[in-house]
Formats: sequence, C-alpha cells, structure tokens
Amino acid sequence: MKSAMKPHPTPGRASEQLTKEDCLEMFRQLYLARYFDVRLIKEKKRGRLRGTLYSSHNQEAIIVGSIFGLRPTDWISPVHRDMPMFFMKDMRAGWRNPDRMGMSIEEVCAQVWCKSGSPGRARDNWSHIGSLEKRIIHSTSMLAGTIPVAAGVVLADRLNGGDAVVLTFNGEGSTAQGIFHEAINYAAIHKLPVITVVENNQWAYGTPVQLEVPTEDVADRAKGYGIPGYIADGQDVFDVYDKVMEAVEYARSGKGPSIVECKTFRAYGHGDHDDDRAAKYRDPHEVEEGRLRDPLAICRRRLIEKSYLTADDAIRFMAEGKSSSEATTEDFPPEVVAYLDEGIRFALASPEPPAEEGGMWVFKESE
Amino acid sequence: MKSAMKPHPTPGRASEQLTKEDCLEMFRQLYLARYFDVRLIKEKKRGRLRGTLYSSHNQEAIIVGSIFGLRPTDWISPVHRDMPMFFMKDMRAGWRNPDRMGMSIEEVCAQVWCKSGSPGRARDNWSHIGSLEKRIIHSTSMLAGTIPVAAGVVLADRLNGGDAVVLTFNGEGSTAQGIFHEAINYAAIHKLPVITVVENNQWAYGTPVQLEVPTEDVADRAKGYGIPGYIADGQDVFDVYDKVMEAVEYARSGKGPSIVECKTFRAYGHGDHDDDRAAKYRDPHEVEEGRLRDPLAICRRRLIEKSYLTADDAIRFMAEGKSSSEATTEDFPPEVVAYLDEGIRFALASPEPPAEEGGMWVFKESE
Amino acid sequence: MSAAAKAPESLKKNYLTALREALDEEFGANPDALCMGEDIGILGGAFGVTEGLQSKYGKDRVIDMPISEAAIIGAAVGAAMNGKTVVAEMQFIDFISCGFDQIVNMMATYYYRTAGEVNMPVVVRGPAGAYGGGALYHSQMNEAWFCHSPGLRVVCPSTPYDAKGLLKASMRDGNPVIFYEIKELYRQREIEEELPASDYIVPLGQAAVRREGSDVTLVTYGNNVYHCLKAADALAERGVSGEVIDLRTLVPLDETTIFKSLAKTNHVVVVNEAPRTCGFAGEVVARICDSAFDLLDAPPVRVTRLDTPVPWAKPLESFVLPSTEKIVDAALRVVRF
Amino acid sequence: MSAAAKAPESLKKNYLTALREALDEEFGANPDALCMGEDIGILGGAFGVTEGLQSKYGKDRVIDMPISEAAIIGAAVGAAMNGKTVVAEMQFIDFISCGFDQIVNMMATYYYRTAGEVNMPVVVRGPAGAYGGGALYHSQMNEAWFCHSPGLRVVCPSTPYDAKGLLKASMRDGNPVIFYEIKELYRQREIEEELPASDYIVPLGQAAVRREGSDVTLVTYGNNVYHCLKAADALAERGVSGEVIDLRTLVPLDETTIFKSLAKTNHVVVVNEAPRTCGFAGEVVARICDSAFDLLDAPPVRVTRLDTPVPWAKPLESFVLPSTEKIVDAALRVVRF
Ligand SMILES: Cc1ncc(C[n+]2csc(CCOP(=O)(O)OP(=O)(O)O)c2C)c(N)n1
Ligand SMILES: Cc1ncc(C[n+]2csc(CCOP(=O)(O)OP(=O)(O)O)c2C)c(N)n1
Ligand SMILES: [Mg+2]
Ligand SMILES: [Mg+2]
Repeated sequence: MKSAMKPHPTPGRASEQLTKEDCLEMFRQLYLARYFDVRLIKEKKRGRLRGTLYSSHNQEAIIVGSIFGLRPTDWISPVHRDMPMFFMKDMRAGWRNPDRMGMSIEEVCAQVWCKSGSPGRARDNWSHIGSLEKRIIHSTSMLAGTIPVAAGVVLADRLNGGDAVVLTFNGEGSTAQGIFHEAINYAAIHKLPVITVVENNQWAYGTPVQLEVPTEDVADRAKGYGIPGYIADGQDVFDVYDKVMEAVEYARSGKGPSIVECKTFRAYGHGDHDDDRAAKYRDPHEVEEGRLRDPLAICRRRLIEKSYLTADDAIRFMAEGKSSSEATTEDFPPEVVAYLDEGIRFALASPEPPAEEGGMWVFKESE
Repeated sequence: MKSAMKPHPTPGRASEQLTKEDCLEMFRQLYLARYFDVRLIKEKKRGRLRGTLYSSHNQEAIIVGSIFGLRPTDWISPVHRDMPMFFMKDMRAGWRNPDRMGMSIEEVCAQVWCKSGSPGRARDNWSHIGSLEKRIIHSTSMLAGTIPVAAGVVLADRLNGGDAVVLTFNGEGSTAQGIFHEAINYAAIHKLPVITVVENNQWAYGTPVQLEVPTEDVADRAKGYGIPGYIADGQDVFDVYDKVMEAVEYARSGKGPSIVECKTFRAYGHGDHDDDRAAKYRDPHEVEEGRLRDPLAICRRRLIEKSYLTADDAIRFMAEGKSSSEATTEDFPPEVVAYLDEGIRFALASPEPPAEEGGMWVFKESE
Repeated sequence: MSAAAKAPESLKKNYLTALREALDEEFGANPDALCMGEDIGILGGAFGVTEGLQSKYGKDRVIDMPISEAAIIGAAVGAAMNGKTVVAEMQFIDFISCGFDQIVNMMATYYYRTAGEVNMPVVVRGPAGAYGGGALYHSQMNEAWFCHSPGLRVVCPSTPYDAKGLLKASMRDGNPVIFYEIKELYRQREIEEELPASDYIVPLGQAAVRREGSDVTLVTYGNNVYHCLKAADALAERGVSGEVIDLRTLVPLDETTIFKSLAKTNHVVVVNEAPRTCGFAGEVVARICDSAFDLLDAPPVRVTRLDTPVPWAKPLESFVLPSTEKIVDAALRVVRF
Repeated sequence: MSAAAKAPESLKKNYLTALREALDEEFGANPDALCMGEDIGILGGAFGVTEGLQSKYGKDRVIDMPISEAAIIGAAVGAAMNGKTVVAEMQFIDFISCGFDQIVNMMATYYYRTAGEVNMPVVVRGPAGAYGGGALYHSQMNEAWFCHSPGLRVVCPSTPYDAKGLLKASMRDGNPVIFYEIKELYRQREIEEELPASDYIVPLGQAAVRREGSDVTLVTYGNNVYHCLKAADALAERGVSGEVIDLRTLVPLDETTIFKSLAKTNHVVVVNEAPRTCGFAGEVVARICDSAFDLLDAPPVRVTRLDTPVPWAKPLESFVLPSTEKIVDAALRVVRF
C-alpha cells in the first residue's frame, strides 16, 4: 500500500509515542466496537430493534484509530456505519466519565432502542444523532452532507481562537456527491482544519468502487484541491492512527484540510436487510479475502510483537474472524460485555417519547 | 506557462495542419467575435438592448480556437460569456450556409434583441439559447449546470453509434459548483467524451480566482479524476486550438473526459452593469497587464511570422487594444461589419413575440 | 379494487411487481428506453424494482450511477434531449433534494424555454412516503415542491394496476414526470391484484373514484387512499356515506371528478401526508374555491401531516401523520357543520 | 407609507440602504454575526447590500465564498451551530435551488431533530422577484418551497422600514429564516422613507394593513403590495373600498389580521407572483377555509402567476404575472359575486 503524498517531513510515526496502556486500550476499544455490532445484530434478530443496522464489522480499526488521538475539544462527524464512534469519542478520558467529550453508552443504546433517553429523543434514527456539548455533528441521511457543516463548525471555532479540528467520515461512494467537492474546495481555499476520512470499503451498497470513483485511490481526489491525500491500511488501527494524526497535526497547525483514505472491506451486507442479497451480488472469493485481515487479529499481532500481550492474554478473547452469529459473549472481554449490558439496560428502561413531542421543537420560541 | 499533463504522446501540434485559409479564417473569426461584442455594447449604450451583456472581449481566442476544429456532429454548451459561439459553431462550413451546424447571425441577434426570431422565441435571455438541430445545449443560469446534460447527450450519441464529442464551457469560478464534480466524476468513470473548457479569466464577478480554486492551476482539478488537464494560453488562438484538439482526439478515441484550462483575463466588468465598479475592485495594474496580450495582436503576429499576411494587410484593421468605445467600424473587416449588420437588420424587423406565448409550451401535448 | 380482484390468488401481483413489469415491457417495446440510478443494475435496486433489468437489457441501458443525484438528473436530461426515454431512480425520493436544481431549473423548463423544441421524456421515480418508521429522510412526500414547479407532471399511484399503467403512461408522455411510489405498498399483500395480460396504460390526469358515496367526498392519493377507505367504512357505520377519490395524478389535476363528486356530496375532506402549509391538499381546497365554491355546504377541510418533519419514534410519527381516526373526525365535523 | 413619509427628502432611505443598515447595526451589536456569500466582500454584493461591510468588519466576518451555494448554506449551519449568527447571501434567490438539500434537510430540521438542542440562527437572504425582465432564473419567488419545509421562517418585506426591521428581527430570531428581498424595490424612489434613528425591529409574524377598506380584502406581500394599492385606488374610483394587507412574514402567518379584515369586508383576493399551484396564495385561501369560512360572502380568489416560468420578453412576462388590472378584475368579480 503506497502512501499518496508526503506533504511535510514525516515526524516519525505518531503511534510510536503511544504507551503500552494506550495500545491495550485501543485493543479493548476494537473489541468494544466489534461487540457493539455483534450484540446489536443479535438484538435485532430477536426482533427488539427497529430501523437498519449498517454493520461496522471489519471497519473497527478506522473507528478506533481515527478518533483515539483527538483532543476533547475536537469535533467528529460520524455517518451510518460509524455507530460506535458516538460513545467512543474521547474514551481515553474514561469509559464512564460523564465529563468526557463523547456520548455515554446509555445515550447511544437509548437511541438504538428508539427511546426518549436518546440525545435526540428518538426523533431521527440510528446514526442521526450528535451533540453540541460533546462536539459531535448530527448528520442527515444525505451522504457527504456534513462536510460543509464541519467546515462551518471549525470556522467558528477558529474565529473564537480555538484550535479544534474536525474529522468527517464518509464512505468512498459518498465522495461522488457534489457537496463533497464544494465543501472541500471551500475548506482548502480557507485552510480550514477539516479532515475527511474516507472509509473505502470497496462497495457502496450494491455498487463497486470502480463505478463511484474514477481513480485507483480515493485519496487521489485530494490532488484536485492541492491538499494531502493520505492512505491508511484500514485494517491496522496503528496505521490509521498514524495517518490521521499526521492529518490532524497538519490541520491544527493551520495548513488546512486533507483526505485520509482508509482501505477496508465491507464484510457483510450494506445493512442487515441486505446480508442475503450481498452474498449474491458480490463474488464470494472477494468477500472471503476481504474478511481475512481482521483488525482485531492485526492489532493483537502488533501487541504481541511489542510484548504488550503475553501469549496467554493474547488468546483469551477470540472474536476475530467470527460473524455475529458465530461470536459469543465469551469471545469478548467481560468489561466490554458489561458496558453494553449497562447501555442496553438503560435503553430498555427508558420510556418511549410521548406522542405530543412529535409536534414540538419545530421552532425555537422567541425570547 | 507549463503544460499540466502529457496524457499521451503529443502527435505534433494540430495547428501545424491548418492551411493558410484556415488560419486567415480564424483571424477573421477573432475579428468577428470582437466586433460582435463591440457592436453590442454600442447598441446597448444607445439603449436598444435589454438584459446584461457579459463581454467576451479579450477571450475571443478561446471562442474561436476551441470550436474551430470540431466536426459538424459535435456538440457545444456555451455559457454567458460565449455569445459569439452560437453563430460561430461550424462556421468553416460557410458563414451564411443555412445547413451548417450552428446558428445564423440573424437568430442570435433576434435573441439579443428579444424578438420572436430568436431560436427560443425570446423566452429566456441572452446566452440561454441552444438548438437541438444544431447541437448546441441550452444552459440555465445555474453555473456548471450543463456539464451533466452534456454527458447525457454524448451518452445517447454513443449508444446510437455516434462519435460526437461535447465541449462545455465554464468560468473558473463555476468549477466550485458541486455539479461540476458530479458530472466530471461520472464522465470519467464511464469515459464519456465530455471536454470541460475552463475559461480562467482570473475573476468570477468580484471574486479573484484564489478564492474560488485552491490550486495554482484550475487544470489541477483534473488530477482528482485521473483525467488529462490541459493548459492553454487563452490569448493564443492556435494554442487553444492545439490543446482542445488534443482533448477532442483523446475523447473521440474513447479515452474519456478532460479539462482544458485556458488562461485569460476579463478585460472589463463582469457584465456591462459592472464596468464602473470593476474599475474599483480590481487593481488597475492587473487590469492593464491583463489587457496587454490582445488575442487579435497575437494571432496577427503569428500570421505574419507564417507569411500568411503581408505587412500591408496586417495593419489594415486594428481593433486590438481598443475598448468598445474606442473601436470604430473602420477597425474591422467590412465583411465582419456587414455580417453583423445583416443580423441586426433581421432582429430589428423581427416582431416581439405575442403576449399569449407566455402561457404556451409548458407541456408537450399528449399525442 | 379493480375487477381483477376476484382472480385466483396465485395470479395476483403486488405494487412492486407491477412497476417492474411496466419497466420491462416499456424497455422491450422502446429500444431508446434507458434507466439510470444508484444500485439499480448489479443489485437491482434497493427495493428490487429494477431487478433483472440489467441482465436482460444490458449495462448500456440499465446504468449503475455514482451517488450523484444531480448528475443522474442532468445526464437523464441530456440523454432525453438526444432521443432517449430515461427513467431516473432516486433511491429514496427524499434524496431528490440533492438533484433539485437540475429538476426544477433544467428539466422542468426545457420544453418551455425552447418554445417546444426540446421534448423531455424523463421519469424521475422513487420510493416515497411515511408510516414505515423511516424518519425524516426516508419518509418524505415532497410532491408539492414539484407541483409548484411548472413543467413537471406529478404522479402517485396507489394500486398495482395504476402503478403499472401510470408508469407506462409516464414513460410515453414526453414530459418530465416525478413519479411517487409508495414504498409501504410495494409488497402489501392486501392490495395485490391480477393485471391485464395485454398492454395498457392509465392516462395521466384521470382520478379514480375508489368508493362511491353521497354525503362527503374524501379526496386523496397514495397511502392515504387506504386510510380514507377505512374511514369511509367507519363513517358508514355512523350512517355517513363517504365517496373516496384517488387523484392518481396531481399535475395535471382531474378537477372534473372532484367537482362531480362535490355536486353530489357538497362536503369535502382533502387528505395527504405532506406538511400542511403549501401542500397539495391546500391546492385542492383552493381549486374547489376557484370553481366549485357554491357546491360547498361546509368549509372544505384538510387532514395533513402537521407542519413538522416525520419523526422516527412510532408515537411521534403517528401524532404528526393523518390517520383513519383523524379522517373520520374531520369528515364528521364537515357533515355536521 | 409610514409616518416618516413626511420627512425631508434628503433623509429618506431606500429599501437597499435599509437592508445595509440592518446588517451594519447587527454586526456592530453582535460580534458573533458573520456573513457569507458570493462577491459580498471585495465587491460588496451584486446589488451592494453588503457594501462597505468587509472593510468595516474584516474578512473574517464578511466572507467571500466560492460559487458553491450548498457549501455556503452548510458552512452557515456549522458556524451557527457553533455560536455564530450567520447571514448567507444567495446572489439571486433563484440559485437557492443549488443549496436546496442543505436548506430543507440540514438547516430547517436541525432544531427539530435535536429536540431543541441546536439553535440555528441563519438568515438566507437574496434578491427575488419578477417584473424586471430577469427571465426564468433571475425572477423567481420560490417561497412556497420553503413554506412547505417545516422549520423555516419565511419573510418578505415590501418597504424600507420593514426591510430593516424584519432583517434585524430575523437575525435575532434564532431560527433559520429565508428572507426574500424584492430587487425591483431596492432603489425605487417612490417608496423611500425616513427610518427611525434608534434601534427597532419589526417582529416576525405580524402583517401590516397598508390601506383600510370595507368591501374587499387584498392579501399580498412583496412587490404586489404596490399593485394592490394601485388596484385599491382604481377600485375606489368605482366605489369599491379595498383593504390591503401586506403579510410581511409568511411563516409564521398572521392569520388574525386577515380574519379581522375579512370580518369587515367578507370578500378576499389573495395576490402573489409565484406559480399558482401549491403557491402561498392557495395556502392563504385554505387557511381562510380552515378558520374563517363563514366570514366569506363570495369565494376567495387568487391572482397569481400562471403555472409557467417567468419568460423574458416583456409582453410574455406581463402575460403570466399579476398586474393591477388583473387584481382589479378579480376584486370586482368577488364583490359582485
Ligand atoms: C444523497 C444520498 N443518496 C443516496 C443515499 C442512499 N444510500 C445510503 S448509504 C448508500 C451507499 C453509501 O456507500 P458508501 O459511501 O461507500 O458508504 P458505505 O455504506 O459503504 O459505508 C446509499 C447510496 C443517501 N443516503 N444519500
Ligand atoms: C449557481 C450560480 N450561482 C451564482 C450565480 C451568479 N453568477 C453569475 S456569473 C458569476 C461569476 C462567474 O464567474 P466565472 O465562472 O469565473 O465566469 P466568468 O463570468 O468569469 O466568465 C456568478 C457568481 C449563478 N449564475 N449560478
Ligand atoms: Mg463504501
Ligand atoms: Mg471567471
């Protein structure tokens, strides 16, 4: 995998600065992201959930690696396939720390269960949540639509003397939208700290990347704006971390936006409704190969190399390579399972929003 | 001026194949385009015209050079600053040849005079005309909006076994539109013969190119699509011809779209209503320098070098460097003046469309 | 709902199949027919409306487009201008907002601004409507935007028979059509019906009387046809006879059928699921005022969505949308005026 | 039109100056106020509404944006979310179609979908309206699209006093506002008026009675206020007393003022220049039917643009648009019903 651009002298891989605790935490977070997906699919199959689940299975290294190094003051803008990001933002500050700049698992589960405990009181579905306080931008369904919003957010921050950056997430197919161009063009002209992370999972629903993007790498789109286009191995949490931190540093120092393409593969259907069809419209060999490089396994290997994991610890939990129906609770660290349990307990206890709320908050009342 | 990409071995400059007659015709056409502008501004000042005139003064080499080499079956999509293109399309087939694949001067003048003899019966203004028969796409005001339409036109042509290409014209500022991206991205994926000629006249109304485009050259946008981005000296009709013909050949042979940036300078206001203000918001030195390289003068010099013009002939008509208020009829070849006279005579004689037409042609009646 | 309702169940077809057949038949008959959209070829469409079409007619005619609604519409316009008949799919009609300019300013006006030179045989179709828990961006009925954009036909079938007949008519109309498919009806069993074996169309601009009645006219279209039919049942129990009109086409509007009904009932309730302000229900009310005011024995009443987006949670969604109960209430208010 | 009309001419200000003053004063008072748009800084705007603003408040607050309507709206949304008050200019309101999705799906809904967490103080303003020979793409009044998109305020002043007062109110409202400036009024001499020296606003949602009358109510806004006033003059000559209501704000709509007038006149003509179908005139008719039907002695009548684009040639433009004559005719028909 080649690196698309070296816009400034690489200051050594950022991941080399990570402590053992950081690395182990990232590994745990990979498990947490995976478990979130596995668990929700199980819950969905039990008929407890409405809406569509866009599985992030196999793309967890992007989720964890890209946001792990952010400052609390930084912003993110996740989309449909990034559900775990909502509660993993600023997670280094403590999974249960109420002051961290990310949502609690309770809030996110309440959203998934369509309950009033959701940050948006279950007014819009699944990934369409956010938080002003926690610095998470709320997306609409319209793909790539949050990139200009992200630009506006950091514009305001910069005018206020802040140094925040914003990470927006988009699938490779979404880069075909006009708004992608308008927003990045604007950000490039004004050198706004907007980083567009492209999760190139090779498929946009039933359409392969070749029918969405005319270049070999999606990162090539950066060349049209004269901005850096980084390419990361989206299966390797440390490579994602390195490339995103490079982009973050570039942005924070006032040099402007960039694109970080993370190469990955969509392991299952577009949404859970699509699993069966996806098995038909995609070549089984392609899918098999795409699932081979499980981000859990790759991270584990790195940690063993670094001697951060003993041989025993390394094989304690083995979710890797398992589909959601194969994986069981035993494949995950207990604190991960417990965390989800807490969120789900809250969600189940949270009431449905009352009907009248349907008519509320159309307008802010005048003061 | 550097050439952005050499996508395939340059087959020798296409302009070297031009005959003496061709070259002299191009020179005449430059005069014709210039006279169209000069004359209309005079007519406008006399209060005979409604609407806004977006002067093509100083950009005539792009108009003439880009369409001169097209085949009759090719399509064009001019915008606000390209009025002369409507009647100059396929002009090699004879200025007054009714079968040529371009509009007559009568039709274009009827449009400018807002008369029923216009191809669109004066239903939309100035440059918003076109012709299915003559293969000219009708633009709306919305900048860059015809690029996807152009793509659709050649898609259909290709499905029918045709080999037409289409030239769409856009200012540099218009390349910031989302639709520019969507259309070129699509054309690049499907290798459609869509050539986007960018007339980079350094200003988009009151906004300099640096606030519209983040790269040094607008042609760099091509890199984002992995397509050729040619750069032409927009003041040199032969250089424009060379670069566009290279793009045309590339497109016609099935290799796909490209961008041809023609570097030029907007000599006067954005529209005629803006002349006074433009004198304030632009640095006089910049304007002076921008007007220095008159395309008439540059073409004349080339023709003298080639000995296609004698010393006497060369100085017969000297419109170059003259503003529309300075230039007089004597500065232009009589056939050019006569041609415009004919068009204007027709326009003046053409009736206004009757009021009831306002309510007509909303829908095609069912068969 | 049609005569075919008595046919053996096995021959009945659902709304989605009817649409697919319409495309297939028109593609077979018209070699210039194309369709363009996201995931319509390899996948066969998010809901399967175009399933099998690409393998039958090839990649040249069933084109998997990038996620670029504006380019899809624009390319459809260009191809239509150059002789093709194009069906452009919006994966959900909600995403039409991303191609809005190309629709209202390029496609809708092409015939007008060229004084009839350029025909624009493009059908922009897509799944629409609420009631399925799709929330703000997978529930829209945004037809009023396009009814308000001169030059566009606007069509919305509620039965398999109409879905097929109207789609075929739209593809032959020669004008740009915005075609609203009610996704909650795609696979609804109760409305399946046998379709004619031979070619047929349902002409644009003709409403259908779905149920005859004498006391109050319920004017509607789309999914609310069924709420109105149920409301008419409930009204019948209370001795009120409701007539249900399914508009089928909004532009052009079949005013005659509405006025004929009003002449009989003298009371009207107009029902649709779009936001109230400047929605099509208000237009129907205004048209009645224009031409049939003296037929009214009571104010014409609208039952519409509240002026809100469609929220996700079920109680909220129900709160803002029209329902059988709300229609019954409105009808009773009207007849008791 | 206001009391100030008696002031010495030199102190009178035109509609455009009023807007410029509103921006200037709000920028002075609110350090978080920004504006973004094409050609608004260096040039000072196509019409000069923002002239002098950049040199006074700097490039950070008066931002020359690339020709990217969708990014302008989107960036305005983001900045508003993060504490700014943003005025986004569309060079002509017609180009709002290029940023349509960001308006109706992102900006309009932000407050709703976040259950009131995120305020959205954005004013999208731009020159609008026909009658100037601007043809299809420089003449639009497309307010109905936005009236039909819940979450947006829609405002349209017709006088310098209102232009200033409504723009200031819009900037302080905290909700997204689509603000229609009538470009034919920008420099119109006859409507110039002296403006209060001290800070004032015109609250959103309050109509103005521009002329009192007893026989027929003419409900309108924007440029047609003046056609209606002239029509009222002409009607007076025929012994018909017309009351003219200038709505000023469409969302929220001041129904009270309309109904109060109707209680007096019992006849109404609604006038606007947008296409007829699903336009705001129809909405006013429907609202009257909703709540004031029994005040009507005759059908409410609409005078609107035909359902066509705005054509260029003058005879055609006049043919499709409302005029004083058409309003007089309609009013006479109504009172003689
Ligand atoms: C503007 C718009 N058009 C279409 C869709 C429908 N849609 C939802 S997800 C999707 C595919 C997205 O693919 P990609 O961007 O690669 O992201 P991925 O799902 O692969 O993560 C499509 C077409 C949409 N949400 N928004
Ligand atoms: C979508 C859209 N936004 C804004 C405008 C208003 N407008 C007309 S011309 C123009 C400047 C165009 O600049 P450029 O593309 O460089 O072309 P030039 O006029 O310099 O030839 C602008 C902003 C428009 N016509 N369409
Ligand atoms: Mg993808
Ligand atoms: Mg320019």
